[in-house]
Amino acid sequence: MNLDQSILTLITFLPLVGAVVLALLPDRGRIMQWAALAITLVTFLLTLHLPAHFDYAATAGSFQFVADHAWIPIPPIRYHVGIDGLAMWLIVLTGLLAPLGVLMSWNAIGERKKLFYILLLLQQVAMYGIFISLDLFLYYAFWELSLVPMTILIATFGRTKDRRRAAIKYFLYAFIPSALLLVAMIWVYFHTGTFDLPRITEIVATRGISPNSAAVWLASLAFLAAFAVKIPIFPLHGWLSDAIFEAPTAAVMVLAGKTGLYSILRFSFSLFPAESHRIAPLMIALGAIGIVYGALIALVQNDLKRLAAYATLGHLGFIVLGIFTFTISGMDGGIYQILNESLGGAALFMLMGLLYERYQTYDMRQYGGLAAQLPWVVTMYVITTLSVIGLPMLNSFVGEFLILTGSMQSTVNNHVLWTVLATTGVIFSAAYMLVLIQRVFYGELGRAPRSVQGWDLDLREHLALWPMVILFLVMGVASPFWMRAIDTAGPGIVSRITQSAPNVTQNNGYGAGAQANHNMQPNVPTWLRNGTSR
Amino acid sequence: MVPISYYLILAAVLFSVGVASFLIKRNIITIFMSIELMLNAVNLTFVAFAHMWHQVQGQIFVFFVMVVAAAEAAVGLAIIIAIFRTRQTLNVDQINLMKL
Amino acid sequence: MNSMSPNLYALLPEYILTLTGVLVMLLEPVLPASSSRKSLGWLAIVGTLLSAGASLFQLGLGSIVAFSGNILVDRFSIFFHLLIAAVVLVTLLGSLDYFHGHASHAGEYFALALFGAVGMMLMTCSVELLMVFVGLEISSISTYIMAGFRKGQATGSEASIKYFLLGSFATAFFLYGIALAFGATGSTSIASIAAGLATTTTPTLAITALALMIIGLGFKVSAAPFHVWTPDVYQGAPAPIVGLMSTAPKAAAFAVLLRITFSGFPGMQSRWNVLLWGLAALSMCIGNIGALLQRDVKRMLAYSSIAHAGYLLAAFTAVPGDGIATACFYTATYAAMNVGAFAIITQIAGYSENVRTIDDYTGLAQRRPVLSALLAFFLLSLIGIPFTGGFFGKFLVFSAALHAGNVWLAVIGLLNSGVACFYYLRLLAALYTRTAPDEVPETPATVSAPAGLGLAIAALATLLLGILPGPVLNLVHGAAFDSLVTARRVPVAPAARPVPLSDSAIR
Amino acid sequence: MPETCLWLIPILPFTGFLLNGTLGRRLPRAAVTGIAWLFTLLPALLVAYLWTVMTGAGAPEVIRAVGGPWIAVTGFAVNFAFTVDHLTLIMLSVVTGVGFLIHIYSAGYMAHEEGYWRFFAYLNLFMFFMLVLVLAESFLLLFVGWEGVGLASYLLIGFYFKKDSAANAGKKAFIVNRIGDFGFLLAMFLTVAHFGTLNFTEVFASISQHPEWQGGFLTAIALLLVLGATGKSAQIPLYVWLPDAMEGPTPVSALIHAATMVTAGIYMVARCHTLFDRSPEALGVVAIIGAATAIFAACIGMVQQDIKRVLAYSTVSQLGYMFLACGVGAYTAGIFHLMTHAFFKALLFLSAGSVIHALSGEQDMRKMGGLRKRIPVTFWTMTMGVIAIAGIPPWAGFFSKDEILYRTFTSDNPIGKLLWLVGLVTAGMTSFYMFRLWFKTFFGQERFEEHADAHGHDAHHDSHAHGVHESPVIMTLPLAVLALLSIGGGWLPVERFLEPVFATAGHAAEAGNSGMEITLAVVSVVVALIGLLTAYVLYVKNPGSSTALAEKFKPVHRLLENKFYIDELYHTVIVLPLVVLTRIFLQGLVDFGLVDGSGKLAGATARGLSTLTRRIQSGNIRSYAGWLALGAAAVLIVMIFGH
Amino acid sequence: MDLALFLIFGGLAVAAALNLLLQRHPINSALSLVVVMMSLAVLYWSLGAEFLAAAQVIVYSGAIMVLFVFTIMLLNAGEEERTHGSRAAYIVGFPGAAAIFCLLSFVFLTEGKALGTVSLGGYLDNAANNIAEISHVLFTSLLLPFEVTSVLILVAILGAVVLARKEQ
Repeated sequence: MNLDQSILTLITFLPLVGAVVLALLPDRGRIMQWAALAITLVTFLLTLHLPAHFDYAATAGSFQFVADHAWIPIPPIRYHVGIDGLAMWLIVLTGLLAPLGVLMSWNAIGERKKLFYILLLLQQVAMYGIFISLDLFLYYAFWELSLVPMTILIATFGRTKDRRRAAIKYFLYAFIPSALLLVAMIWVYFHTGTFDLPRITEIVATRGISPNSAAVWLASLAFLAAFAVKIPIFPLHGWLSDAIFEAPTAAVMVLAGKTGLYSILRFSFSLFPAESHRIAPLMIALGAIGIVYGALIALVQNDLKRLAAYATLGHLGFIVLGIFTFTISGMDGGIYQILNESLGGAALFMLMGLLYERYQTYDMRQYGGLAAQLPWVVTMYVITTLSVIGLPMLNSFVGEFLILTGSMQSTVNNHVLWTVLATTGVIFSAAYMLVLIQRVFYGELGRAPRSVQGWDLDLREHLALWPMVILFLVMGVASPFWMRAIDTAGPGIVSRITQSAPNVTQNNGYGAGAQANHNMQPNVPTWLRNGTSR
Repeated sequence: MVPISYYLILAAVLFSVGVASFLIKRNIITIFMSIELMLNAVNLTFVAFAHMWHQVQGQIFVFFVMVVAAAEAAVGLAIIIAIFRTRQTLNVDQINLMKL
Repeated sequence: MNSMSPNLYALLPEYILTLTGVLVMLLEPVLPASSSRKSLGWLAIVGTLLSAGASLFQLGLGSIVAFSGNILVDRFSIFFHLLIAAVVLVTLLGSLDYFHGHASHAGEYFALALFGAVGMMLMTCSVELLMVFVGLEISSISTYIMAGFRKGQATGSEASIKYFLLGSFATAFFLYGIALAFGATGSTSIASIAAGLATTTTPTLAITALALMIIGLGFKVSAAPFHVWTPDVYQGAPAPIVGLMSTAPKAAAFAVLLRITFSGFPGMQSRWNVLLWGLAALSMCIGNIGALLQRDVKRMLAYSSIAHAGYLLAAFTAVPGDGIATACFYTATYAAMNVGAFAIITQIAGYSENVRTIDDYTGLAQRRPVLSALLAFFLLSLIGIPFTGGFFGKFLVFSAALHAGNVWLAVIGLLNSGVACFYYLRLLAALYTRTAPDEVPETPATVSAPAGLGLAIAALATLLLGILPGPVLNLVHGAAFDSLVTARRVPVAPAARPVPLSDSAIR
Repeated sequence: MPETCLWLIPILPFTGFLLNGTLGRRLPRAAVTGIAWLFTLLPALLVAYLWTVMTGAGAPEVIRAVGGPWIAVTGFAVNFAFTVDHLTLIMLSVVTGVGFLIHIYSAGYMAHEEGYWRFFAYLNLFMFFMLVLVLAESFLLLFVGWEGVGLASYLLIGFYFKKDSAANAGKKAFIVNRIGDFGFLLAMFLTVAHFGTLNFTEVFASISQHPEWQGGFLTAIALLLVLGATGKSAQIPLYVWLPDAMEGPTPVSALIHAATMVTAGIYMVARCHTLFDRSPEALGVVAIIGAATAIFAACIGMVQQDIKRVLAYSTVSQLGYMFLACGVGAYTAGIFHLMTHAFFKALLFLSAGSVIHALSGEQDMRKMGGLRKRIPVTFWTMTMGVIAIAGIPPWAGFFSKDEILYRTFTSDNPIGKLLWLVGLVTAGMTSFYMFRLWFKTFFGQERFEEHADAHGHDAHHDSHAHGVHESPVIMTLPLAVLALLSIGGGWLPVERFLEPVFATAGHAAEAGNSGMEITLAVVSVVVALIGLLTAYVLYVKNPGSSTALAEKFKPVHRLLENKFYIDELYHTVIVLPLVVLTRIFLQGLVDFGLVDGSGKLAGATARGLSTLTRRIQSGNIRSYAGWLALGAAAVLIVMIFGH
Repeated sequence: MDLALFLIFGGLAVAAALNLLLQRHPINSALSLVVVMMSLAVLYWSLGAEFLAAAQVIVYSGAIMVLFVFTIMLLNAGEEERTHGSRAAYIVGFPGAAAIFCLLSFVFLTEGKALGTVSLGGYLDNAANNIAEISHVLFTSLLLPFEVTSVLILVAILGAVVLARKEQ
């Protein structure tokens, strides 16, 4: 069988096989760690097959590495998987984060290792599944499945007594809206006769799902709500801080963001283009508010993980803002930023995990003056901070810049206001991250390092962190390498949505050329228009 | 020249009295008797309809109900004896270990 | 085939079970009083397996009408036969060692399980309400008895008496319903009732009849507001028996309900749809909300079973073909996961049931990783996590409801399944919580091979129903087809209403 | 070849950064120094080469080097592209030249510091970003440099990270700069929205093609850029970070916070003159900000006691001049002053560093005095710097400052005369506080302690705190070079050289009213001398009189001493409310109350309902039967009456 | 005549049922139930179900009720105390029971016309024997239920043995 057809299946289910293997191996010494590392590494290598064989010239909306088999006869559910430029790098990213997560858990997880790594691998399966599924049912199955390992991870390996509560909170927050998502999905099925995403997309483009526009609207909201909670978008982030607070490093690294955002891009935008367009002003507003809100609250936290949680909320706001501008820059930038956010967030959590491993606390008040003792750690922290706050030449800047550019170009009401608000995020994010650096690393030696002797990065930690740092730089400098694939998907989504929106003049962002195009003017509020007087 | 509905209403009365009796009585045995009363009401309904439809099937049904009632009585009274052994009471109000 | 053969083939599984039951009863006194009754259990297991085999054999025979139209063996009834046989099998496997060290009529227990199964099977293949009634009574009485099997414990006999009294109370309603149906149509055969309804002069009576029958069956399936007995009885009864009686008799009762509603009163679907809509919604809500604060695991699962009855009832509001098929499927998934969950509780809690509350389960995963993982799996299936039968069942049921336009029922149902997560997760989280309290009740050290086999069957079934539901889906769709189409082949007794007797009678 | 130069110029320092940054810790100091020097010297030589290429007859006015794409999505792309024109060339020269001198100086100054390698790595990093900034062909690439120098500045200010004040200052610098960047970013977004590109050439070409565009969105873009510039160039309202930045090592103050980085804002405005020329409103704002900052900072500078802080406020003030120049359209003058300022302010800082070095870290002028004998080389070089900044001919500062004042006076700005007056007064004040510094440091009584303990922030000299001594040659040599430049820099024909760049700009005043120019020059020299005299009277002739004067105008003095309480104002008006509101309103009310509370409310509701449901479950059979009966009745009602 | 019969024995049945409800001693209740059954037997007879009338007397009031009385005696059940264990029984139960009665009566009365009336005596015009008719149906078309009843009784016996036997 051709590898291109089976590669996605292989990637997805290899960790499952791995989990079974782990279950059978004895939990002695470091067997679990090595086995998990081997499995995740092999999976990661497999994911690299995708960019190597991706057809960058493919037309927008087409899928690659497709496998399509009948699965359940009634209702007609197929095992239909495939990826496009949108999903490809997300899969590779997921593959990359897994071995790093294993490395970070190497010593941090001391007991019940078997359970931990099995759950970690199952989480991998679910995430790959989400990214590859082209059948609504199959997708939903993976979507729901992704909750389970995470919940158990939090409940079992959480830090404090409140872990059970946090786990249940996480699950309920994610599950209840997903129930509505299922209703909406079934509803879509009954109006289109299929669960197959490409076919539904076709139907949407030709005749629409249903003439009942109110029902379509509600269905689109059900989709969006489920995804928005999982991302999470302000103000649906009630679970985030507690879950991050409790969860072990490897779990936090993959907790928020990418699956929900991907789902919006893949499903909400494909199934409900007109409705997505309709809700865009709200989502843009929530995204922008979320950026500032997250950053401000992060500013006043004393706990590293809570700080990171709210920082995450803010950064996710950027992505939401970007993808809902329905401009090519915003869309591509948003998709790119998913990768950056995942990497940056993961690195940040890894670094916090490092400190926790050494000093057993996440309380910033206990820290201080570590820079002299742990030069490598502080270097990594600073680089990650710079990436997170969007320093040019590092990865996040590219994404954020494109997002905000797109936001400024969008046709949504008050977009200038939201862009301005979102841009203030760069100030606040710098503020809280620098405060973090200062409180942890500068000044007098804190209470925790005085009582416990820390140690600088060891080989394992170097191995886990350098890929991140290198990626920050490379993705910041050579973004077209990634953007090439993303740009095969982003413009397609934008044009689909802008075409579906009835009363809006189409604006894909840029005119034909890079030359100044005065036709852009209608997108700009009157007060900004070309004045005639002096 | 009695309308069928009279019989039916009589059955309904007996049935409801059975229900009420189930609600009021505290002695398990009496409660069990109320159930028998309800069954009897149903039997009357069967017989009345059998008459109306000229169908013997209704009467046979009553016959089966009697058999079942007998079987239930055997088992039910055995259960009552068993519970009396563990709790030394036949008052239902005191048989509420499991609640909420 | 000679003329006797339909009657022979039609009830082959029942014959086998009855004979095995009688054999068990006969052998029981022969065995020395002190010796283990395990061999009787194995005998019962073999009988169950044979009966399941017989059902599979029937699958190849097509629809059989036997015993003057009292019995209809079609794919619908065969499906439920297989289901009941499977549940009984798992229960028997799980309880082989249950009585170890407690001389509590183990032989009778196996016989009762078999006879109960006969009753349930008869319920599902009968199209004559009298037959249904007798079958119902057989299954009910045997479960009443089994519920009180741990006589030494006060809760056991209390569960038994509660179940018995309220069960008889509800039976009276069911019987009343049959009586009124007979009054409205002149017959107690489901097919004849359906035919008679077309010409009945007393439609309100017919509706009332249906209402009363639904009340009676609603009690059996523990649908709200007839659920009140469930938590108490499940809490008090022995775990393996709860596993049995929360699944098999329920399945049988649902089968009867399906027959009565879809085959008996198809013309009135618009009327009973409303009712079942309400019962479904109410059951889901009460079941889930009631379970939220429960600390006793069995009691919590009792509420959960109320909720699941609600999900299942949602299937009744669908268009007939969908409704029956999905209801059948859901019954199967529910049976698989619930019987599995209770089998695990049996293993964990043992005969004395010292491990009862959620707190007792805290940290169990450390000591019993495999059992905990299985319990977690069943719980996840009960929640409705994908790749488990529970999810696919729910998916089908709510698809069916949506298909019929009952969007709100689907929304209520799925939101309820969200609420339900809370209490399942509480148990799940407790299982996997890191540190256990210092004093932990002792649990049986090992799981015996047969119990493990039973668990494996339940787990495998739950899993397969979730990932490869194809064969079962085919079967349930066949069942739906049979129960809707071939049921018409049952001879309809002409229920000719005699000339009003008003004048001519008195002569 | 010249194109390759363009790539090499920034990449070389970056290589130095990588080498020192990764290996430096293990290398001997000499190697670290060698690397740092080499990778700064080479760009300087390359710049010299570029001079040869770009001057002379028929030389290209612009050299471009376009590389691969950096950001590319459908319809929008930014390439790695560098360009050199005459403006860039001047900036390059200043950066690499002054930069190299300071590298040399630093080797002496920092010789005994911990983290020596780190210092030079950061310094090279700074060079890299600064060179990117001036070479950039697009707004975005300029922004890379813009942010990068901010980063380097942050790292270097916080070099003594163990001191809270240093860490705070670094943080403050970065965050305040970020506020400016916020404006810069928005300007870029608007630019993309309107022009579809960020390329300087394309944007300016498109503005040139549309003479009808005046004000409007161009003003918006320009003003946002100005916000960016005020951050980087320490203008009102964002100047507050620069004085604090003096927490960094003195060479850093000289290089980054005097000579190069802080001039980036002026460079940027000059670079975008095409845009600003279309927006008189924006230019007016620039001019007013410049003038206001100039006098405001000078006021504060008059009463500061910390030698570096005086210089810092002086820098802010001088940057104000440059802003003023740009604001009145005299970009050439602005750049000219930028250049001369780079020379003399670097000189002043380095000299001050030498003084501090001599005093083992003492920065307070009240503890200096009479040093001219003890450290003669430093004294003489510093004297050159002081005269230059005071604006006394023929030192460099006179020419550039005079040019600015003249251009302001003759500009068509409606309040041009007022601005000129402000500038003039500032010139006098500049002269005053610089000579004050000069007198207090080098004349009068020796107020320092011979064996001063290590204190103050450049305080890691304890190993050689053996009395007051002249700095080594490695430090005095750069001082000498810079002194020469401060003397002769004013004679360079910068104006003519920049003509191709600002061809469109320098229009009106060409006619040249040389008579008026001379008059104004004389006035400004007189004012400078008045400043000198005042300082002499107050600090040499009657050493006590300054204190008396301060006593007399106590409120004013205190206001000035406390820098107009601007830091406190910002803290109470912006920072504190933000934090308090965030804590109370956002975290308390919204996050805990609404976001978390809604979940809790749902939980409580469910719990309440659950309790209610459980109450049905009383355990009593009769109750159960009651419920069954009621349920049955309800079912009957639904069925019988429910149509 | 038949109306009188209905009124007398119907009334007696209702009265006895109420007596069952009101009596405190289980024995009295049991005896009241016997009266109800007897009265119903008469009504069965009046509806033409002679066999059932006999069976009612023999099986129900004879066998089953004796079992009850026997148990009462065995357990030495005394007068029941009026404990107050259940408010729900009164608050929701009685309205429920009353509603059931009203609803059923409502249905019977609305359908009363269509249901027709009763004529005294057998309804089988061909004068066939009631018992013969029953036995014919019982052993042909309803043979299976009849046979299956044996299983039911087997279960009941089994249950009675299991439950009532004392644990060793």
